[in-house]
Amino acid sequence: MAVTVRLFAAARSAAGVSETNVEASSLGDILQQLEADFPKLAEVLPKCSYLVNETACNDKAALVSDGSTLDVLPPFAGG
Amino acid sequence: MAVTVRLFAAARSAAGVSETNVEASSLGDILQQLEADFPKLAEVLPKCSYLVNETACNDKAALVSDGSTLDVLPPFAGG
Amino acid sequence: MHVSVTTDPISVAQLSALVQSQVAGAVVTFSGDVRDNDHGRSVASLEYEAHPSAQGILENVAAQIADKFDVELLAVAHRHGPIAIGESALVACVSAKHRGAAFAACSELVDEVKNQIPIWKHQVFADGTEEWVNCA
Amino acid sequence: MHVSVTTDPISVAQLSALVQSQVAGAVVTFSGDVRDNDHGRSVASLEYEAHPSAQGILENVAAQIADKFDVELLAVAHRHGPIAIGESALVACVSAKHRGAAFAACSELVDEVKNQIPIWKHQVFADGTEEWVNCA
Repeated sequence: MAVTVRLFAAARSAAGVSETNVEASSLGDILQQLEADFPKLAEVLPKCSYLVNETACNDKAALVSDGSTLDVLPPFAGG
Repeated sequence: MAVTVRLFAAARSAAGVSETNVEASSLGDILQQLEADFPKLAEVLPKCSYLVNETACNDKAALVSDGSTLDVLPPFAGG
Repeated sequence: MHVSVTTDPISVAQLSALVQSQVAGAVVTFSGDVRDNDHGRSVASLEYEAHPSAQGILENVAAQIADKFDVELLAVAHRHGPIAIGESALVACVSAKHRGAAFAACSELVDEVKNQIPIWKHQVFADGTEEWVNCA
Repeated sequence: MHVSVTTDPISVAQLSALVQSQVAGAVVTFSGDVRDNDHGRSVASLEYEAHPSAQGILENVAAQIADKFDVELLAVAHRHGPIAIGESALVACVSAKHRGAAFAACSELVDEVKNQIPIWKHQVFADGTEEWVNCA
């Protein structure tokens, strides 16, 4: 399953890219693959929340369909 | 004891004057005299607070010295 | 700390400029504006009357609030005399490092001004009747 | 109800004009301004980053507050991109018939924006170090 991953703020800074592609089928698998590709993400990902196709999804076992977009959102700091 | 009485807001409206003089020795006596001089004050005075020479005084038995100024303050409505 | 009881127009724009501070991250303002209605009745005009002690009492209230809360700067003004519908009668502005203190201080400042300031409000209604507020 | 997530400058003056109402007796405003210090460290510059969903989420938050409290009008704006020290990052303005509702609604609006809006803050300190706030 090909998933487009969009990285924001501290996650983008840690990875050094704002977008990447991952082959994996569950949210947990995607995150493992991201850490393998970008080791500095290991510090940030445990603090993040996730959107799959613009809907909140924080269950690591959730399956992600082919062609989906995953947004990696570090802790908010608005205001 | 001659006391200068200053009437504000609803008390002035009820009395029709902003200042008057009263001969009396206690706060209670002054208020009785005011009601006698200005019958319409009877409705307002029970709601008022008082300053004697710019200091709060709401004890009817308090003696008021000659030459004092009594301010009659209806309920506040600032803001 | 800016405190005034005045017959001049007052505004949030004017007072909030007096509480700007580069260390303060939060500014909360309140404006109490003259309404065209009160308890369902249409208000035609309105006038506030201030006792001569009002300025001093407003200064005391402002100092109490500045002591109680962790605020940077504080400004408060109460207008008296005739005030047109829609204009401000009371403006309070507070800056603080953190928003919690700014909201709490501004809210309590307004409450205490309303409780303590010797100012009276006279309303004339559209039907020609009138009242001294809180004294009907 | 005015809601915006924008890179343009935002101000209380601009947003409070949008909540004026002759029936509303109380206007409460909040401005969250960029500070020159954070936890005792001197801040040199600062930038906010917004997720594309930020506008929609801010609209939802504003609608929740408008439903919950007895308010007349509400305006809220969050700026992103680089913001100079002293400028506003978040402005919220609420008008209501009564001050209690205006203070409560404005305060809770700001709290909920801070909790819910997907916006991030990047600070560069005077010593050249930098951080993503809440993610250090």
